[in-house]
Amino acid sequence: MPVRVGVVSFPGSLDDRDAMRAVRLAGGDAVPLWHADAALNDVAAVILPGGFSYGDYLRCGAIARFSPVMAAVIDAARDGLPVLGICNGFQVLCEAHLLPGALIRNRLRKFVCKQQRLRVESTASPWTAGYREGEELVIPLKSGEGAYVADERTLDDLEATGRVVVRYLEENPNGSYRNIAGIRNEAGNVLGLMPHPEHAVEALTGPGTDGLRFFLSLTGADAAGLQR
Amino acid sequence: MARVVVDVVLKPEILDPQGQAIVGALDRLGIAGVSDVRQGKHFELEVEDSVDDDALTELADTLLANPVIENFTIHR
Amino acid sequence: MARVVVDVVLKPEILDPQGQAIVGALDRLGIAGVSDVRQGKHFELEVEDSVDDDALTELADTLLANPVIENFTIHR
Amino acid sequence: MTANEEIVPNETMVAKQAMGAQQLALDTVEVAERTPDQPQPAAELGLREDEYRRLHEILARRPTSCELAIYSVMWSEHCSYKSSKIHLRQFAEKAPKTDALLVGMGENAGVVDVGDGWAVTFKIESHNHPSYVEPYQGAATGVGGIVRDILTMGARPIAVLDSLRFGPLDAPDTARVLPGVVAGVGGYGNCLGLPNIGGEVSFDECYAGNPLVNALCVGVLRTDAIKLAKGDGPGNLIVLFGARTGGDGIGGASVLASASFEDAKPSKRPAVQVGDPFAEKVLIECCLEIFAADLVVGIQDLGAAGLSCATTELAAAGAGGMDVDLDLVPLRDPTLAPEEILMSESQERMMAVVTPEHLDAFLALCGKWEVTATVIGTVTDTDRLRMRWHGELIVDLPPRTAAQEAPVYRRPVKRPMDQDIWLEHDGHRLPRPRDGADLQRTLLRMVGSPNLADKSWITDQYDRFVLGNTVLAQPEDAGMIRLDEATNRGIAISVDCNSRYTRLDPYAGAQLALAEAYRNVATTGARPLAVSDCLNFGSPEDPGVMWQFAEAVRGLADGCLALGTPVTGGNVSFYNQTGTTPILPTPVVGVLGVIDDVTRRTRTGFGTEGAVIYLLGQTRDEFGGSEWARVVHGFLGGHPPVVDFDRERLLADVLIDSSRDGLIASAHDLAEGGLAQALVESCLLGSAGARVVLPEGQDPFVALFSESAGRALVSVPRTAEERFTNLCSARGLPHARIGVVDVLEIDLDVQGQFAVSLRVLRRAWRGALRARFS
Ligand SMILES: Nc1ncnc2c1ncn2[C@@H]1O[C@H](COP(=O)(O)OP(=O)(O)O)[C@@H](O)[C@H]1O
Ligand SMILES: [Mg+2]
Repeated sequence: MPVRVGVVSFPGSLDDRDAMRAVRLAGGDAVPLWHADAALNDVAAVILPGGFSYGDYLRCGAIARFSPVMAAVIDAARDGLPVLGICNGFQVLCEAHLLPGALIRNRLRKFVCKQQRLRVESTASPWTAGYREGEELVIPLKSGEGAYVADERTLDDLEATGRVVVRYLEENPNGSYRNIAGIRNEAGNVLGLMPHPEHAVEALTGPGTDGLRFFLSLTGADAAGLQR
Repeated sequence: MARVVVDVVLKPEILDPQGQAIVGALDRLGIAGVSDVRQGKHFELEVEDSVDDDALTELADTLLANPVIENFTIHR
Repeated sequence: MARVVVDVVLKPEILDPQGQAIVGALDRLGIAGVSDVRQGKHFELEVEDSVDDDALTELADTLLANPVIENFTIHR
Repeated sequence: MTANEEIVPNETMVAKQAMGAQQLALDTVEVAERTPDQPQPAAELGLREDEYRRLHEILARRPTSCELAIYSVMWSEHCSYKSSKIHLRQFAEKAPKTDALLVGMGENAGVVDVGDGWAVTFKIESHNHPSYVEPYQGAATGVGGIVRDILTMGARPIAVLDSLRFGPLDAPDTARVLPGVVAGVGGYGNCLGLPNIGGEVSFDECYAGNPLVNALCVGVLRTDAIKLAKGDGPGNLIVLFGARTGGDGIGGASVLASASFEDAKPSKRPAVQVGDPFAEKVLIECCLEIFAADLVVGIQDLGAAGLSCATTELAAAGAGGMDVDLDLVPLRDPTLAPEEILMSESQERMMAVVTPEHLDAFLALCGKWEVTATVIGTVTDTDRLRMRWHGELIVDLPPRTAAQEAPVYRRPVKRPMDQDIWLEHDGHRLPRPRDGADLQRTLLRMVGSPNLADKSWITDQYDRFVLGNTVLAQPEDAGMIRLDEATNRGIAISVDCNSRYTRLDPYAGAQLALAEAYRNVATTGARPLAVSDCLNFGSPEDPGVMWQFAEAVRGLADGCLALGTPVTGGNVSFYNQTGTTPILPTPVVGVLGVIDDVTRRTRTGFGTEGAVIYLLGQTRDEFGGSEWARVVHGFLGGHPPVVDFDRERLLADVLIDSSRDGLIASAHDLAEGGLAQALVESCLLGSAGARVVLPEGQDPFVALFSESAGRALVSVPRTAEERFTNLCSARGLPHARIGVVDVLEIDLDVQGQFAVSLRVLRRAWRGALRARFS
């Protein structure tokens, strides 16, 4: 019985189909969730995909966070439901205060699309169990407002409690404080990532398959069994 | 040294998608009483007193605003 | 009906790439006398008189600004 | 079609005329009949004397100001193709026989059958003038417009490409235009979630005051789901949906408005349209659900000439009649006069013809996506387009006369006197590098020159991953998209043009553009199927320019016939000039190909250790219009390279078959900069060194830098070498073994000449644009 993973579509979501593909490739059952209904249709986890919800005109994720489905996601997340926010999804999680800090305009004020080298700093989350600490990954990064910022206290706290999950290697692509590319909450069930693991699940269309294990970690399936 | 504020807003006839997005959100949030929103830019400059108004206007016109679609006001 | 202005600026400790870019441009253009620039957002709202200050503060605090990184001021 | 690009009428003229115009509350049909002699600003709106007279014949009275508005935009060059029509006919007349073409020229975009029940529609269009006025918004709305054209065919847009031309890299204004245009193309495309998979960027003096921004969009649909712009079935409803209508881009219309709307000064009406990509994204999803539910009879996007175009074209293509109540059009600016509403170019709007029984379902889907939708009229069988304002009849015309029967001109055509001088002055005396050190210096200088340098500073601002089907994207020779995850069927696209070749010989230049795009597609392993073109030229009223245009079209049509790839649609952009100086003729050609199994695609970069490098095709001493002549000597002259379509076909066949049978590890087409540039790119993209031995008995300089067409660089795994060379010999394709790939090697080593490290090459190649803009 495959794990049911919900993928939310907001108006302006773009990588929702890709997140669903990644869930399928990881042996899960991808369940589309619409921003306007509060029902989570008893999914075992939720992905907030990348995109430009409501155009991201005001602040990325600022408007999406108020949609009915988010009310349900926020409650469920507080009760431990695994939630993964990718790019715009990460921004929504920050706006919804499920994760600390915020994401602002890239330092060079340009949208950046590149294959980004990352290091896994912590694996204590249902989304990262399949990785090794210190492991290096290459995953697409594509964002204009991807610079993670927070006050020093928050940053120190994130470091001290091992909640910095992935860090940028090489040149910092967007000015993120402390090269932060992804963080998790205290409980570990909520993960925010700026890079797009769902675009690194097939060698044919991505830099490789380094991203697949974020999804495999959740579904518990094993990569070998699934390679197509 | 003085703090000078320059506000840049889209010309009234120019479409403002950002403002529209906010108006839409207000409806969904059930916030009543706000009929229209326009979003612009707000600049705070630390300026030496030697810099005169013409220089500021020049600066706003070339760097801070896009005269093709935006107007600006300077508060000294 | 009244025009209400809300200005939103990044907190001082948060870096401001846009403001920095403008400072850089000033140097390149050889414009002297401007030591610092911060860029924020400027909202112009058409508000019914029935909407009181608390409601406006609420609106700015939840939607127009992100208190984690931004401060706002309301001009009524 | 995207927004009207023609320069709006001179505003003082407009204003003067506005004063002169009779102050009438509303210029109704009834008023027009009563006041036959009232002066009208026809000239200011770009209508010729005789065209204006023709209106009186058609209507048997003077036009109302609203009718004048409609005809002036519908009969404009941009909408009516009145100067280009007689030439463009060749694309149909000379069209090669193919059953792949499901919808040909004339519709919003052509549709090509790519197999397994899949069809693909694609089109390239210009947004040049607006991108000069306001680079970000001009480029952004250019992308938005072409995407709506594709959507209108019933297809889901799946990728975009952009072809960009700017003034010199170091020109001050380029620092304003280029970053804005790039941010606009990216800002809009990224926000729509469309991968950008290719394009071009080049720089030339002639574009300094007139940059070119051409955007291509490709969409996919099932062959049985094609939608046409058709307003059929009397009693059916006309629904306007999407953004509200504002005063965007109405330019000259205000002159009309001012007759009925006191304080409408043209200056109050923005010529710049601002795009709202979010509104377009929801409009796309909304339309696709409407198509899936089969809720529309016909559909049309609103671009240039907005409502005027959509209503007349839908009516003309369908039952022939339509009644519209303009008061019902949702307005962003309530002060708009009917003339302005008709000419508004507000973006992100669509018009659909819906049967009454489907209306509720249609409106429900619009509601789901929070898209404003309004019934503004009905289809009739009266053969008249009638519009009312405050209950009064303000438009009553036969729609075909506006949409299909615009005047057609045979503009004077004259080959410029100096054309021969350009050809004869062929620069064969230009000093050439003499020794290896000289060649190496030349190579580094070329690799770091604006047109040959790496474009990733630009293309890294474009999302190429979204939708998860991008198999190849820049800097590969062509972009490739997987259409079907189950079958791995896919398509490839490339857009190309070298306007220096076209300046020297428009006929050959257009064919070289076609040949390069065709070659780029074949290089990836895809079979070229169809063509879309964007013809950017100066003023059609200049006989010399018109000659360039006629020659380019003739060349392209002949070339498409020779290659068996029909032109499915495209766009003409005239009046690209600074003062009276036209741009170099720039016929940008996009070629679309199909590949049955995308996992078989061939990449550009060297990668396989020990693979043998072959140069396919023949190298002649051809430097007319070459990048070398430009970069090293700032010279343009001579004959462009010879085009041989049989050779191009043969080369393509070999590249496609070898990629299918796994005979080649990499392939790269040879174009600007010749073999040297191709070697550098294949090394750098594969991060692999190479040892190269130039062919016996050929001048090393010619071997490295000639731009002869019909050539490609491939690397062949040793295990496949014999089968590959047998294939080439059997087909009669010249193939020279010129070296080996050495993955561990850190140099490009051209033996007996020079060895230069990849590090140095990469710095020169990647540095050029970064140094300018970062
Ligand atoms: N404006 C652009 N947008 C997207 N891709 C581009 C753009 N300009 C250049 N490219 C890509 O950069 C690569 C090199 O361009 P070009 O030198 O024109 O290739 P070729 O000469 O093989 O056509 C190609 O993959 C092309 O698609
Ligand atoms: Mg090219």
